Amino acid sequence: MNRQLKFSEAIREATDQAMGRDPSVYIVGLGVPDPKGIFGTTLGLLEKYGTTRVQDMPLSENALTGVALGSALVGMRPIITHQRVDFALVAMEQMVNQAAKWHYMFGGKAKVPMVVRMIIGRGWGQGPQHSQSLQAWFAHIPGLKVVMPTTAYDAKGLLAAAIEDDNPVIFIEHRWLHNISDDVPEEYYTVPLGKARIMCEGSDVTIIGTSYMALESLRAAEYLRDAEVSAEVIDLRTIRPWDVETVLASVRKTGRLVVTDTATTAFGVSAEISATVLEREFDSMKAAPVRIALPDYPCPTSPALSNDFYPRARHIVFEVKKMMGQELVADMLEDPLGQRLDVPDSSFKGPF
Amino acid sequence: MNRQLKFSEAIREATDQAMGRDPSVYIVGLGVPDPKGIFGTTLGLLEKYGTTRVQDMPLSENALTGVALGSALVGMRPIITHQRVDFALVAMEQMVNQAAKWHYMFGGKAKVPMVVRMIIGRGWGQGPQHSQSLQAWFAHIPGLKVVMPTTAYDAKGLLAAAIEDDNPVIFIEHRWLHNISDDVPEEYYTVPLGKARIMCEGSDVTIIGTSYMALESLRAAEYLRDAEVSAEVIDLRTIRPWDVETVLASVRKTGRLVVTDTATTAFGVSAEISATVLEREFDSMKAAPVRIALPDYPCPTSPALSNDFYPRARHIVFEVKKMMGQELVADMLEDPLGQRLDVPDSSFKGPF
Amino acid sequence: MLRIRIVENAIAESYGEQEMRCPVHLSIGQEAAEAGACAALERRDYVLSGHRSHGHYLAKGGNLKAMMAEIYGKATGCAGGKGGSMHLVDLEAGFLGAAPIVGSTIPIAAGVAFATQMRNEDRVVMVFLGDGATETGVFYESVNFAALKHLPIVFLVENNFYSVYSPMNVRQKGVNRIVDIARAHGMEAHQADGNDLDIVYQLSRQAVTKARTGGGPSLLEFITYRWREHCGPGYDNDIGYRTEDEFFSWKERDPVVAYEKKLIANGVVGQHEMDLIARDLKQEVDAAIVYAKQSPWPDLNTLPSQVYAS
Amino acid sequence: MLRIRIVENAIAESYGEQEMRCPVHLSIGQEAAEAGACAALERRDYVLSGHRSHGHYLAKGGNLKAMMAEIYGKATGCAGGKGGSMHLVDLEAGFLGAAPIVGSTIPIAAGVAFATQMRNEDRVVMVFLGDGATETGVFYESVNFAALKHLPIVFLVENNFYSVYSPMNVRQKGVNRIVDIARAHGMEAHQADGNDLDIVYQLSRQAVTKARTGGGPSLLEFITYRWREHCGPGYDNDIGYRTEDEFFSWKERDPVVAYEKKLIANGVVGQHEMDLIARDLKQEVDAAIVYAKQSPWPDLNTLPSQVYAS
Ligand SMILES: Cc1ncc(C[n+]2csc(CCOP(=O)(O)OP(=O)(O)O)c2C)c(N)n1
Ligand SMILES: Cc1ncc(C[n+]2csc(CCOP(=O)(O)OP(=O)(O)O)c2C)c(N)n1
Ligand SMILES: [Mg+2]
Ligand SMILES: [Mg+2]
Repeated sequence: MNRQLKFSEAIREATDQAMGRDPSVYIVGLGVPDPKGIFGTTLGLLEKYGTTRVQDMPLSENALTGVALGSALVGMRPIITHQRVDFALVAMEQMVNQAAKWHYMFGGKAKVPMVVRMIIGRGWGQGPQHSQSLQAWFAHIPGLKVVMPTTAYDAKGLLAAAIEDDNPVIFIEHRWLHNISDDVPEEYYTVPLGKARIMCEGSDVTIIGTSYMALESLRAAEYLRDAEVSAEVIDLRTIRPWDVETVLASVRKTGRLVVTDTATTAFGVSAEISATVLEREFDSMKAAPVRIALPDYPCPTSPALSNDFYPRARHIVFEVKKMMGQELVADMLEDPLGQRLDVPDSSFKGPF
Repeated sequence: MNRQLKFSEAIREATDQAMGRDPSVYIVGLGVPDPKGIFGTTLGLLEKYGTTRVQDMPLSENALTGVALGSALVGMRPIITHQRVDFALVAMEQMVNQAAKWHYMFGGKAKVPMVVRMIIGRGWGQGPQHSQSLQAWFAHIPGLKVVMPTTAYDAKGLLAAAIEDDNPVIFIEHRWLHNISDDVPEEYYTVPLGKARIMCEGSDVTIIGTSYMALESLRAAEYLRDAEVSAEVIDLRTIRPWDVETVLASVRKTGRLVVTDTATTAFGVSAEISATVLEREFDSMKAAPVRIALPDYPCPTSPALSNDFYPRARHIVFEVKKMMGQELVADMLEDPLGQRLDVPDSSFKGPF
Repeated sequence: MLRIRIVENAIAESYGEQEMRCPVHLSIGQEAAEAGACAALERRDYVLSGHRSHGHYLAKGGNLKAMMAEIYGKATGCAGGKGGSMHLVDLEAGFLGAAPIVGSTIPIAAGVAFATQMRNEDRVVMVFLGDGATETGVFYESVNFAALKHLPIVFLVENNFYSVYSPMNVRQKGVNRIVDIARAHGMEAHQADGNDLDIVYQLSRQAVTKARTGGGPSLLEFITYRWREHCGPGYDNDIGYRTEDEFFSWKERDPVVAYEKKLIANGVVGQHEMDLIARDLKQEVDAAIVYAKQSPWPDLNTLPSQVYAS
Repeated sequence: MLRIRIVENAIAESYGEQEMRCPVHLSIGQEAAEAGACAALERRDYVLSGHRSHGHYLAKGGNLKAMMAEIYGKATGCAGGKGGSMHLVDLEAGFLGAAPIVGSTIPIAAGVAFATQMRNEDRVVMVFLGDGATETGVFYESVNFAALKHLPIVFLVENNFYSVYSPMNVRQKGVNRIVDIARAHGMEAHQADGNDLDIVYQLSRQAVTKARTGGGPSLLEFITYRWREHCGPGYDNDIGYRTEDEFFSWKERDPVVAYEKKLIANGVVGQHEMDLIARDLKQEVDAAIVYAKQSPWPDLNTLPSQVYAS
């Protein structure tokens, strides 16, 4: 039970086991069977399941999304991968007009069990067109489900659940998590969609994180412990449907809310969470809610600029201390170690 | 000065005058020069400006968005039209990865002055794929501007301003507004982007509306006057950048906030406004904020179903009264006149 | 073919009553291409279509009553009222669905064929599209994919010269552009008279047989003409995008009348027999409309349901 | 051509220092197609490109120092550090921009040509794309539009057989698919050896002249080969997507060496002269790298600026 697995290996294992259990599961995507295997997440599948179930594709993301959808209509369970969410922009029409609505618009006659894997990230000079994080778009669309795992354990269980689900599920992986390991059982299991995970309990403030920002939130909670602030960190795990009850229960206890996100703040996921909490728990709130996500411009390429683009644990700590009325050290937002903000932990083996 | 013009005519006049003033303005879109002329908004332009500046196009929305962008790079000022926002989903990549970022990603070397007109609506059996309202998507993208006029006066002035603007502007028109008239000066004028309009002043509650929902909000304010509630109605007019200061100033006065929208509530524009207000004016708030927009499913086609899909003035009245602690009449959400909710005022001359 | 004509005419007649509260795209004038192509299919085969789908649905054997009820927005409609005219479906008949975003069902159909191929099923997929749809990026991508994978699919293009009110010359160039695109991908393709039922049937039969026997995909382009307005029950020659002359030249080539004449001339059927068939069909259609009108509205509690399958 | 080679080699050598903190897509092996095509253009003509754009930028006369500084993320970079290797621009040289979403600059280039045509300017547009890009829907849409409008544009396809690590046979079918697609739209198209500078130049010259004199668009497909890994400075034949044999067969057909030999054989230039040219170029490139390294970082206050033009 104490086997350590990397997030990327957990993704591969979930895919492997799902394909082993159900012959209707197949995977298609640019580079899926190539020697790099989507950052290692599809390695070995071709050898095991053959060219019919493990497919490369033409550079035609829009058509192939439709192809996946069509195959799902008659009983297949496709997984389609995109190495960046940015590339999937050409396939929005199929995902949003078609896959999301097919079940509803035909009065429940058909269903579309498909998983769309997309990868997001941070920095490394990928620049404006390789760095977007569009979960808010997908979450805005009734008919889609949106999953963003943080831990390797959840990556495996949520991907398995997404593949089992009878609906189109957008599965968003953060590249900085791919190399992070934790305990992952060998046997097949699922983690239910729509349930948050309380990563650490606390009583003063509720910090919501997802994907990579859940880790930064956890780090922030550690620093805050030193400042005698007890932070509860909740990893949403699923963005649509998100676990409103768990969040509300936490806020009823803490009365304070910080919502983090990997995307542009404005009109993003964090707005929905903040708005919902304030609508439902206005009377429990002791302070104004705060959102911590990306600033309102595209991601620049130069490390000298992208360095300051991404929020980290200390930005969270800063906001929480402010909210708690604690004294703020003027330079706490500067990095004492001079560490580049756009470079992941040493556990990360780049490039993107 | 007291000339009445319909919203659709105001759009046409702004286009006409902009084309007359600036030879680099041209308009392209499916059906632009056809006998129906995009619900009348492009009629007569072909005769006046010729086939070079008033163009039909192949059914290739993605490429033509790129074409518009490319022409803008070298000094043209294209307007591209889509008869439904749903059709523009195939062109997201060009709008979001390219047009929105071109100025930034080339360090300010180039600019993309272009207007993308899109039409949204309500009901008439258009069904799931002809009824979406995606302003939240565009507003989430740094580099885009998003405009949603309500009155004919603003439609003319905002379209003129959008054409003059050196950035890609998403211009969203509600089909139910096309036939509504008001005073529109004959001469060319612009209405600045990013400025809200206070449609009626009030002291008890701030109601934010845009596009068609601004009219429903106004109606609600009238009913509320009878109930001795003084509502301030703000028409945002521009969604990105939105006029934060005007909204905050109003909420500081009223302490109550209702945000309406033409789109799905979840992860929509109303969340951003609500979250921002609560972050910035938490201490001014007397009650929990409320959002009134579309429910969390696609729009069904049957009138028996879509009837109950769209919120109207009385839904706003209901929520405001609840917020004010007034007595609620049980059946006030039902329509006494049995009027179909998916049919516009008699001023509307359908079909969509 | 005659049945499609009679159904579409009945819709056109009743539309004015304002009880069909959704847009309708009638295919009167194009029936030969629709009936002829579907006649080449087996019931187990699949069809997908776009906005102008009534004819395809009926030709594939879709339930007429369920279609009428759907157009009337009733609970008994094939999509429970949620879809309307632009979202017909009849799974038993192999009509997998129609959706009005132009081009979008083309890759979906390719995906159905892909699944059929992966599972080694004996099924052919036919997807109907218009000349306008051949300008969408996803059409080309789908043709490339189908050719590459040797899919059991037939791309059935009804070229009626217009995309809404836009004629070919503002949208496309190239003498045989549509078939040439398919051929550029190594796919067999033919262009032919879409108003001649026999020709349509023959070519479709060949293409379907080819697909069924592992010969891969084909594209067939049938030249035809839409009589009525793009969307709605009326005529629109008066608004100026096409001439009355053009319209009448096509009306003279009425595919339904032509085939009737041929049948009678060949002695397959007599005029009286033909009239009886027409009368029976009209009765069937009238009954379907009555059925639709008398059917209950969908229950309001179905409104938020079926967003997610479980 | 030689200059591109020397620049790309220098980038490959320096990349390991980890000071170029952005992905680079080198075009070593493909220089003839890039240099030959751009040689057919005037300075006032426009070029757009995709992810693998260094060669196009340089061949069109883009500023080398500004490019190096951009790759190093410096304030003196052609995009002020905001773009990096995948977003080169030099407006004075007519290099309007490169962007790495595959296919996306194709319609943008068509739009530039459209504007040029609307304003009756004497300019030709050339857009570079790879074999992978010919599978994107927007490529076909753009070809259709360019043919329809008779635009002054040349679609320049460098077919290097791979899209990342994916070979042609998992992506395309049809013997001459790429040129046939263009021809299906009534557009002139040629396929030729992309490693022969003279052939590339001749065909490009013809296409550019044709576009300039109102003859409309063309598509040219040049067969060539990328030597280095898809993205990054190294070699990757070892990872298994292509064979060493294939690689070496192409390396023997080195376009730079071949042309050098030809020049020397024809007595246009001597070996010693050639070496001198190479030395000068190497010095120029080294100086550009020094310039880039010594340039200041962009000021942090440029970070939120230039989101909107005013
Ligand atoms: C992507 C998209 N763009 C525009 C439209 C609006 N539209 C509906 S039908 C149609 C014309 C389609 O022409 P064609 O494919 O030739 O079919 P026809 O109507 O002639 O049967 C258009 C442009 C749409 N539904 N989808
Ligand atoms: C829409 C999109 N999908 C996927 C990618 C990832 N990608 C970057 S380059 C590339 C290969 C392009 O191949 P080709 O056009 O032949 O150019 P080459 O790399 O061979 O020069 C891919 C798939 C992308 N950038 N954009
Ligand atoms: Mg047509
Ligand atoms: Mg290539």
